[in-house]
Amino acid sequence: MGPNLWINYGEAVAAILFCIGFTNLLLQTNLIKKIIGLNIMDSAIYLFLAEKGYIAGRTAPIVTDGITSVEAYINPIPSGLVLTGIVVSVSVSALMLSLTIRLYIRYHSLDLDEIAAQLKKEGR
Amino acid sequence: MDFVCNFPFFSILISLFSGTICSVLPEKAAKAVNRIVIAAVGVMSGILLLYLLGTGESFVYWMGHFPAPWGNEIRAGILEAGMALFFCIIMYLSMAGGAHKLFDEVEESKHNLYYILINLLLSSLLALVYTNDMFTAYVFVEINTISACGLIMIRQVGRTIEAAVRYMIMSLLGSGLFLFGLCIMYDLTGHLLMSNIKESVALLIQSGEYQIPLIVSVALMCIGLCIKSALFPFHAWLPDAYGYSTVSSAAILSSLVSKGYIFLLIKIIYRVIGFEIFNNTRIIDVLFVFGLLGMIFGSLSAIKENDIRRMIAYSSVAQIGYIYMGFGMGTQAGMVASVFHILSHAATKSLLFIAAIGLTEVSGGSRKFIDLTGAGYRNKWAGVAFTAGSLSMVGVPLFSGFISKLLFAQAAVQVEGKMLAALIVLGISTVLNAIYFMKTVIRIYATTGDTSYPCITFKDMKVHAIVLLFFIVLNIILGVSSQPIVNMIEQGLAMFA
Amino acid sequence: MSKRKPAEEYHKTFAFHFFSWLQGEKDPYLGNVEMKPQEEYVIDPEMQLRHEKEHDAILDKVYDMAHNRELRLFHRLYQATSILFCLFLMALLLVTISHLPATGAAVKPVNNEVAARYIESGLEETGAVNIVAGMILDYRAFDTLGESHVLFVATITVLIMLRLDKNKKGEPNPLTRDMNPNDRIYEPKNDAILQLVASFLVPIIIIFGIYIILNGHLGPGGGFSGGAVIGAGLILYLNAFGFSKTERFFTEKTYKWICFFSLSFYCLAKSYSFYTGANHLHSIIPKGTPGAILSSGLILPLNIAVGLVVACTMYAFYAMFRKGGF
Amino acid sequence: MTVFQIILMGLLIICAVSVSFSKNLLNSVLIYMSFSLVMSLLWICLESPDLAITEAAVGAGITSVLFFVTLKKIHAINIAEKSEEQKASQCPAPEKGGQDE
Repeated sequence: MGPNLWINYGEAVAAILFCIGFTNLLLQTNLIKKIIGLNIMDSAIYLFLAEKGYIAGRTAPIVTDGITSVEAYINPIPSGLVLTGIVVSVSVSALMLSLTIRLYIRYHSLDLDEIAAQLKKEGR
Repeated sequence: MDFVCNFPFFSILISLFSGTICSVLPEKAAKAVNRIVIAAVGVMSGILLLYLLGTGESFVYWMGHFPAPWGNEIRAGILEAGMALFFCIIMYLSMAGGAHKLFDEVEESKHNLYYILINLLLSSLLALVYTNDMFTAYVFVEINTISACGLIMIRQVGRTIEAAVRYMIMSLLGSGLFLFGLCIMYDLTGHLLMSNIKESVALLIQSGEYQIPLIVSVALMCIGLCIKSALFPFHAWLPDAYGYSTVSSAAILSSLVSKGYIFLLIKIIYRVIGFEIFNNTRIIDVLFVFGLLGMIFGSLSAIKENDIRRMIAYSSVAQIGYIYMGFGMGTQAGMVASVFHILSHAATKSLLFIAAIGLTEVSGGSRKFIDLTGAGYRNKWAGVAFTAGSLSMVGVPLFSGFISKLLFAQAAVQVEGKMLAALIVLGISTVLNAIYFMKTVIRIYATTGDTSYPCITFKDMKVHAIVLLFFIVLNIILGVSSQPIVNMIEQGLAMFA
Repeated sequence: MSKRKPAEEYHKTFAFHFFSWLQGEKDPYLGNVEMKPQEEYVIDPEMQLRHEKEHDAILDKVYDMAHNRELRLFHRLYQATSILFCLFLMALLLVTISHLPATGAAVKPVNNEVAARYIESGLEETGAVNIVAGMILDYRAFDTLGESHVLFVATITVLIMLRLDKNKKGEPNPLTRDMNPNDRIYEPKNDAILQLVASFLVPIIIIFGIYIILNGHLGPGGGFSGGAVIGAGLILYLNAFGFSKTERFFTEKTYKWICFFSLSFYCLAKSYSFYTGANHLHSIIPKGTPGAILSSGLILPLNIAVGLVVACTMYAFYAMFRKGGF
Repeated sequence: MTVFQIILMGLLIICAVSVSFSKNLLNSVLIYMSFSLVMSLLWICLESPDLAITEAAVGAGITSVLFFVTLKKIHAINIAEKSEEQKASQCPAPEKGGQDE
């Protein structure tokens, strides 16, 4: 164990959330819950990244009163990266949800194992 | 700066932009645009390759008005240009070879969407090849994943949709792990550009700070990319996805999409972490073991299969095992063998998929071995091509597969400790390959076949036959004139450092 | 209800008006309501039975643990390894995190010359007061270009999955039958409360979205968040008034062309700036005075383009999910 | 401010765990919605207003709406509880319990 676990509590929470999402993605049989797990996993990574840019006692990186000194603002890079990441995660979840709808219409089930068994039965 | 230096940027932007254009075009025009774009990008990459061979130096290209640590960059060297050229050739041939099947399998009003996906896939592959920035790589990995998923599910039967869901779940696990590794790496070094990260990593290794996070970050990125490129334990989605999608999709997915991720991994090993540092970690042993397991289990599953497309798909699992075994050796020679195997496998696997569709066509559309009996006589071109591909896979001299196996064996001999395991598994795997491919070849040339199916002559399938011919020629070129290509790969890898 | 009178006459009687009011077709205050209220979704009992039978058969096959010890073993093994793997991953990440530089500290590798330059000269070099906007749309614009194409390709895949096209002979797609017919015929219920609230809220939401987009370089916000807000407003409007109203101004064609022009503009503008940057040419785009609404070079137009794409995409997602087309 | 952040993070974990264990799909989507809302508050605490706006509009808005439409399409809103009851009454189904984590 390193020295910084209690100072980095935000990252620790992010890691725990990441693992919860990961477990959901692996173990849930219901597709909708898998997708929620996926979203939680993504959010956890973004939380981790946003914590990286935070500097205590400084304000958001929007120039006020023409002050452009480094001491005034937090690091803007992680915010930008997370902004990009959120777009990616919303696109991915829309895609997954559309796949779910199609599978349900065809097989009336949300369980992948069950669908696989139906496919086997149909022999296609 | 010479005008040629703009070509990597042009090729990425043209293929991105053509995706947007295809969304408003009717199907015929979209197809034309797609072909022209792939050809144009191929030509540009070819010119770029010649230029780079002339100068012998790689260059970076600013994406914007700001220099290295602030702006975004792409970078081109011999290996990058060569890969881009090769990807374009394979993609063009696969599209041309599978075009006649596309119309049977995809809803008519959605054909132009298929071309959009192909264009965006091409742009993301090019961006993965050329990029010099880790976060850009992540964004384009996502484009690659989503468009590959689209390619799988555009043929809307139950199997492909289920395969697409499985593919997405595995891929997203991989992306998540990759992104987490990337974030840790960013926290340690404060940079996102590959060359800057490498400097910082070297400093960190020297000072001995942050050793644990560094290793964890590298491991997470590696695992993420391994999952995405279907290394052995993570291959559950692969047979359905390759076996039931349209034939062009299967050829492109198996020969390009997974190779794009592997190429990114090579870039990370060389340009982000540094080859020596990477080889001093335990990660290469893990890659080596999983590579060996994949080689054996992939082949065993392929032997059990009695569906020709799924058999070829399982064979991909084995071949990806070869590539990771090459990484696991931890020597320059192993790496060269892996890169050569990327080329050889891409050329052979797409040939096999395209030839298999020719064989199933003359067997009433069935893919079961029992129906394929004698198919080689009914469709001579496809039969010959399939035989050539099988011989290459097994590793018969004259074909590309032989050279890559030779390179792997040579590399294995140089590594103490891993030599015995690598050589034994290489031998076993070759025998297994021979069993299932030769079984198929004998089957398609058996004389007891059902004669009620129609025969197909050259006239009926000119394009298909010409594409197959090109693929065979490509294979033989890779097999016969391997020395200059190996030299080029070595030169390119040296440029990476 | 009287059956002896002819239909026209009957339509004039009080009884007709009363019953139609009772059923919710007519409102004395608002006049004729567009459609009937939504019927509750009733599953065809035969279908239900069939599905359940199939379902049970499948369940027996898949989860027939008594006769399928191998499968049970595999499930147990899978669960156990998954949980162990996740616990291992969590422990690994926690150990890693305990070794990372401290959160909130000002001196650590992340806060290096890159962030310093973005803050110190961002205003001058990009003209954007919001440093994050300046960073993602100017310094690291290639990422953002990729990001908007991620959204584009996701829409394309959703179109492939859910758009119900007529085939060559003009027959509807066979899937139309399987999709819940209730949802397609009876569009959102004409709810007076919802409509009144929506007619208040929708303009405000859309104006707020436009403000966020236009203000992207001056304050928090930008193309993506503003576009999402506008998209949410459009979805609310659709829910309140139904597809027949929205189709008057927003069809698939509108979507296609808006998306095409915005993305083309984005691509071309950024290509110009990449090309001039890499070849060390002077860019002709003026930066303007920082803080003014018309400033910061390409950032404002790019924000507008992204906002349009995102708003249309979000609405398109919803429409696709809802009825398989616009 | 630190105390507030810690409370928010605790809420995040509670939300994430209860999503995993809730039986009803509608409930889990609602919990996920509140997860996004808490997340956007947390981003205000971390001085990133851009992210807060985006998360509120996207995570709590659009994504949840898409989830709701999906649930409607698969009739999970109406019949989820019914079928759960049916299943419970028809067969004791111990194997299903093991699946539901």
